[in-house]
Amino acid sequence: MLALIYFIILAVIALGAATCVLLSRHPLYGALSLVVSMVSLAGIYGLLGSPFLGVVQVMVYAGAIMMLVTFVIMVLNGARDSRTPMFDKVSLFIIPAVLVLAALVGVALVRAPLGFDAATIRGSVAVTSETLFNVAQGGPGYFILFEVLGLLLLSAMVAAVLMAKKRLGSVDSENVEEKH
Amino acid sequence: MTSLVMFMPVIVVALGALVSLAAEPFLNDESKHKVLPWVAAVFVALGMAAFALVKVDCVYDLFAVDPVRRLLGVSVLLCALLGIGGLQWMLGREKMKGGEAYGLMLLASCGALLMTQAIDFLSLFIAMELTSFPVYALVGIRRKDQNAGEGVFKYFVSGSIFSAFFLYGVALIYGATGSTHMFSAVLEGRGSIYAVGILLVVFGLLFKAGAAPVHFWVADVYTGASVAVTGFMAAVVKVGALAALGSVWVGILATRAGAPAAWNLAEPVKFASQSPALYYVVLVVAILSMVIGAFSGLAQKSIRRILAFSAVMNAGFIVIGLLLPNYLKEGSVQLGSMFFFLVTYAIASAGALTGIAYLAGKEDKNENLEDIQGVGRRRPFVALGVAVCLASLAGLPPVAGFLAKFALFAGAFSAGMTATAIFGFGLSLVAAVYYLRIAYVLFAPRKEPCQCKCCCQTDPHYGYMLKFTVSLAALALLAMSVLPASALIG
Amino acid sequence: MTNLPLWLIPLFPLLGTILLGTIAVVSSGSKKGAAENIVGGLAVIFPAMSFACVTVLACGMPESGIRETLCNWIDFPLLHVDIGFLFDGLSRIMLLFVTGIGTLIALYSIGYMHGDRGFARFFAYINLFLFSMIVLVLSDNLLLTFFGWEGVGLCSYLLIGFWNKDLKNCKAANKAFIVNRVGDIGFLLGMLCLLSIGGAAVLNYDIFNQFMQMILNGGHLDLVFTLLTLTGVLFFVGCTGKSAQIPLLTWLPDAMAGPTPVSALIHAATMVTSGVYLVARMGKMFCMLPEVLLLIAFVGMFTALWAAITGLFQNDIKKVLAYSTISQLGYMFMAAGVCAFDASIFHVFTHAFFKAALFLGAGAVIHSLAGEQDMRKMGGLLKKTPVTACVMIFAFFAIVGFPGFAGFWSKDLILEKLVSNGPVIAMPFALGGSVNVPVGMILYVVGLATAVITAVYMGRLIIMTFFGEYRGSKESEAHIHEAPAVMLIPMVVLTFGSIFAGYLWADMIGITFFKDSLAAALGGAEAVGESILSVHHVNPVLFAVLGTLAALLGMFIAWRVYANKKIPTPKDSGAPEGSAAAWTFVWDYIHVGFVFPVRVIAWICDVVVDKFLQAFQWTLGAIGEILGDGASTFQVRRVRLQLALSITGVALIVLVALFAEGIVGIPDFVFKLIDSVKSLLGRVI
Amino acid sequence: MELQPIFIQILALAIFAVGIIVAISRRNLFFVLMGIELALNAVNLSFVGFAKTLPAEASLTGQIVPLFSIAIAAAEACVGFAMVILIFRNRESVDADSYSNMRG
Repeated sequence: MLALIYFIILAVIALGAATCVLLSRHPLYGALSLVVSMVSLAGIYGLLGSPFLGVVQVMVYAGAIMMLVTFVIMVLNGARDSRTPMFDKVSLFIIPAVLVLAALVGVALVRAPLGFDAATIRGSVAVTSETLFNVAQGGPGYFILFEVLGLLLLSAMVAAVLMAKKRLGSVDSENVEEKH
Repeated sequence: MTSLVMFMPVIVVALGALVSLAAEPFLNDESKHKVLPWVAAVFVALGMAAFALVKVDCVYDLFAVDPVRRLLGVSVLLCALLGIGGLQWMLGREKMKGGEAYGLMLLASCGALLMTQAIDFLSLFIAMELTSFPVYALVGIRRKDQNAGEGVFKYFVSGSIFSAFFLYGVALIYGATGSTHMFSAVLEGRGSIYAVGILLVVFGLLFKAGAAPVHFWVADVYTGASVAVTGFMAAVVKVGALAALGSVWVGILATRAGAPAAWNLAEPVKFASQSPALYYVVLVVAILSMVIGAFSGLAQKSIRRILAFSAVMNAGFIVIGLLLPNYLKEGSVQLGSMFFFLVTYAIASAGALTGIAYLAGKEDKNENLEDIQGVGRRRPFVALGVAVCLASLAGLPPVAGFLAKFALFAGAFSAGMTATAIFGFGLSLVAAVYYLRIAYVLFAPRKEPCQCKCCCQTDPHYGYMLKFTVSLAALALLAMSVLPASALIG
Repeated sequence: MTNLPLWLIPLFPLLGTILLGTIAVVSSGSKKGAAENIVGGLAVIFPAMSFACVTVLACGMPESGIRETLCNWIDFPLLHVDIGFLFDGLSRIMLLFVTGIGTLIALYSIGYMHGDRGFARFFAYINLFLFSMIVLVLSDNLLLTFFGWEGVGLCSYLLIGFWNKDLKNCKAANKAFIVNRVGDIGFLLGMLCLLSIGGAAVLNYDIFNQFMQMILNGGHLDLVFTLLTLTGVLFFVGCTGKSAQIPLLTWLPDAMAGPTPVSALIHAATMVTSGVYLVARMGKMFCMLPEVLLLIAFVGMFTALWAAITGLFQNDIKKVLAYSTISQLGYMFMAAGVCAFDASIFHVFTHAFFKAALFLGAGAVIHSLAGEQDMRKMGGLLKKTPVTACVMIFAFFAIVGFPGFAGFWSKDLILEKLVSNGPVIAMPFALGGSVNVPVGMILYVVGLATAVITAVYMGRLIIMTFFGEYRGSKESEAHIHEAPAVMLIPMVVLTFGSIFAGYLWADMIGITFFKDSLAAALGGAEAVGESILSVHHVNPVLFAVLGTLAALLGMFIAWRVYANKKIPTPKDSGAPEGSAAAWTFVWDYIHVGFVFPVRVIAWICDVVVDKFLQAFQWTLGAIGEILGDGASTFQVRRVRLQLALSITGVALIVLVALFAEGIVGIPDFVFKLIDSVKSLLGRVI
Repeated sequence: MELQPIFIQILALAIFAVGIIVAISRRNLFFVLMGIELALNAVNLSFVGFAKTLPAEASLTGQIVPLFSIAIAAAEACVGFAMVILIFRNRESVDADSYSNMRG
């Protein structure tokens, strides 16, 4: 019962913050609402017995990613959304489409009998990391994916560098730019 | 470490990526485009050779290798070679600073290799993202170009939204089966969640493959990217996505029947657990893609855009392969002809676009149909390769594309999809018009003598690999038509 | 020596292609081009070697033929094809004249193409053409035949467009290619139908024949009759494309744009026979399908008649020969249409000789007149080029069926078969009752009339070219010269062929060698056909007399009309005008009629599918805005709208799929609502 | 009344839908990226929610997958913002609809 009350509180905050993202005018306010939403999701993770995940959520999402978001918003200072309308006729079309899709998923979810399983494992640091780095022959093999993830992060980094590095254009156009 | 051997091709290609990325800062701008592509190409070639070591097996229920996946892997690497050749030509000629692009291309190829081998949704997702991120950057490689920026933007936004859909589908499947593995049985009473999840996953993959109705990004992104990158992207991403779709498809059959895993794509599968709804989904997607691709392509002027709509149409053809030999009535699936089609399509489109990158002039300025007229006469060698690739796309014998189309339509005929087969056949004829139009324009008489000095002054060093790889692609297509069996055994 | 491997036959032209192609590419940079002696020698040697192989094999061939499988080609579960060759009576005859005449053409071309810029390229094409044709004939399955089929199509494209500096030639090449593609669709679809009837391996000819025999013996014909008829029609469409029958015949006259007349000859003497070959090869199937046979016979009849009349109006010497080819092909199909496949192949055989001789003669005439093709500017060449004139005149006797010449034997045989094999069909009247239509007699009468017209237009050609006064300019008259020896030798050889080839099957004097040699390959089909068509024997001498009379009549008419007629001074173009043009180009107009709606459909689809449908989807969401904002938002260029459309599409498909799976049901109250509305409506009304 | 798994799923679904709507209907580029992050977050919640309904072995997967997905989301954000910087330099605008000039 208590769990339900906590859940409801956190859920309302998360959903409310998500709605704030949708409705806020300035990207910074949106980013702040996003942080609130993420932190309350972290709370729900804790409530559901996955404290490790909750901590990671706070650190990576609410910490690192949102840092990046606010940083970029600050750098590109002209990023104000005031000139353009928040919603336009396209939105009239998007919202029903997404809602229909969501309703379908919802119906499917409601029709399935879901119940908590007593034997479920608490996602503590120890258990999670043991599974993740189990290199035994018959194990889950997540360590391979971990290696692939390393490649993925490398590729993301290089991709970001390639796109955002200042001078990488062709020599001719750079020269033209310098003369100006 | 048997598993290490299984990943040998991927490891070799990833090593190549690391080496070329690490060597990049130590070279001056001139030699970057002379050295790095060759380094990358050597690693890709080694990667191809490493497929000889790989045995038919699956590792940790995450990745699997079988003859079909091996063939797909080799074709991915062949397309990567084409991509590197095109990129070298483009970057070298435009004197771009920085050579990170080669490393990125290899990373994307790694991702596509893993996509073809994945038999677990989590590994598939990671591999998919590993393919996507480098491609986002490669699309935007011409940074001053407004169209390139627009292309990246569209690709990134729609790509991430559909990968979110894909991941949500995976979550639902996990909820329904208790595992992210493709072949695990559905839990009691959760069939409805599974059905929705699988639809989301399928559309996530169809998005990457560029099938209608989730095809809108294709035309703009293909046009925004430089021609060389378009060639790479058209082939590699599509091979990855459709190969994964094939695995998922077999997985659906197994899951619904509660049968043990059947990850070997080379073998026919029969579970009699088909879903008529999914049959119609595939049919609708196929027909929509074919119609939109065939007719929208006719109206285009830009070769990239023509081939973009051809990509949409071919995605439609390929998904028909999911229903062969008789999905609806018997629930039996044999994906051999689908993957043969996929491989021929990938090599042909990559080869054609890379060749056109060679012919299209500086910064792809002369890439429209009227601008490229007669270019093939000045550079007959590459143009001939392009013509072979286009003939394969159009389905003319004796190139492999004909056999692939023939096998596919013959299968559809026998499977009782007579109307679809005839319809697709008719549309493929419509499409043949625009492929042949490109080939015709390439060899038509020139309107005026060459005025641009730019194309004549380029250092020929940059073109060697491109010429070599384009002719390799053309030869591969011819060889596959003469001996399609050997392609599947290799 | 008989265990010579079969793959040697196609190998030689292939080697020739590669070698000559390499020479052409390598020498393309140099100003002079490769040495013509060497290139010409190579170009002749490879076909000649191939011909030698065929001859050796032909002499030692066992009755049942030679089969050779090189390797497995395709092994999908739905399609099993080997790369294999089949050398039997039918492919022997075809190969003999394909390689033999091919060699002669190559020899002739050395003289004709002398000094051309693309000398090596031309011979590379010729070799590639021979290779494809050999593959077409020699293959033991339909798919490989189709490869050859496409190969000859490609080569004809390349040869017609050989002088690609000229836009007209390019257009003709495109036309030939596209019209042939239409036929190829028929071939392909036919193969698909066949696969769906007969299973994975049925494309092999042996298995095909067994399968058809099985259907016949087991009495299962009525089970597959509809689909089999469709298959037959589709294959016949393929044949009309390649063999220039109604309605796909417009490409052949245009194909005369190729290097005069060598490529034209290739089209006329070899490539177009592939359609007849295919019909004969699949005779086992066609003979079970009387409706398709009737279709073939009538298409052949109309083509023969139409092309013969068209031939009367032409002024271009090559065009006359082109239409005469079409007309003769019509005869062959008429014969095939009454199950006389051997007679049809026999006419293919003799026709190859005399038509080749005619084309080479025409080429020699054109050569000696420095490229002049208009017959109105010729005349009186008998004295200046006597050898050519003799060749042409002998070939003329052969084609009109003068007694003793090759055409006499084959054409009269066909006419005889038309009567003896021709079915009698009961035609019901609308008011009741029926009348028996003797189809054979109709075919025969039209065929005989065509023979008369043939004699007329061929006579016209001979008279206008070789007799009377020279009508060209004075200065050109001085340059008229006989062709070089390298061109004359093939012509003379072919002339002998066109005189004596007919004696291989001279029924009247008791020689049936040709028929016997084909019996193993075709016999089954004819037996079946004869049992179905109720053959009655007739006296061959009567037909010979009638045929001879027809030829004589035609020649007489030609002499009366054209010998003393004043020929009008020619204008620039050699094309016919007025009603003659209307008659000549009627099928071109019909083609245009087909092309136009396709364009319209493409345009509509472009507008409707690409723009209008998207607009329609969009309308559903924001109909009010459209009214205000106008049509500028129709094009989907904004990524957000693209995504929205994508998601809508996904949502719709998911919705339908879930309905179909029964996961999302229609709630009961909807039905109740509908019911109450119905009852309400019922009460109101 | 106790906490039910379906509540968690419905919450996840709602946040997912809001995230997608934010991503597509807002014209500002930053909101597009933030919407995608929100949607990925919702997927993680769904995973964790499902994990709680499954027995021991199966429930571990539900703890591991979100870790990967968080890492991937971080990488995606990194690429996404690099892209924003790239295209902002070219056109000085963060309006998504200003990137729609391509014609065909």
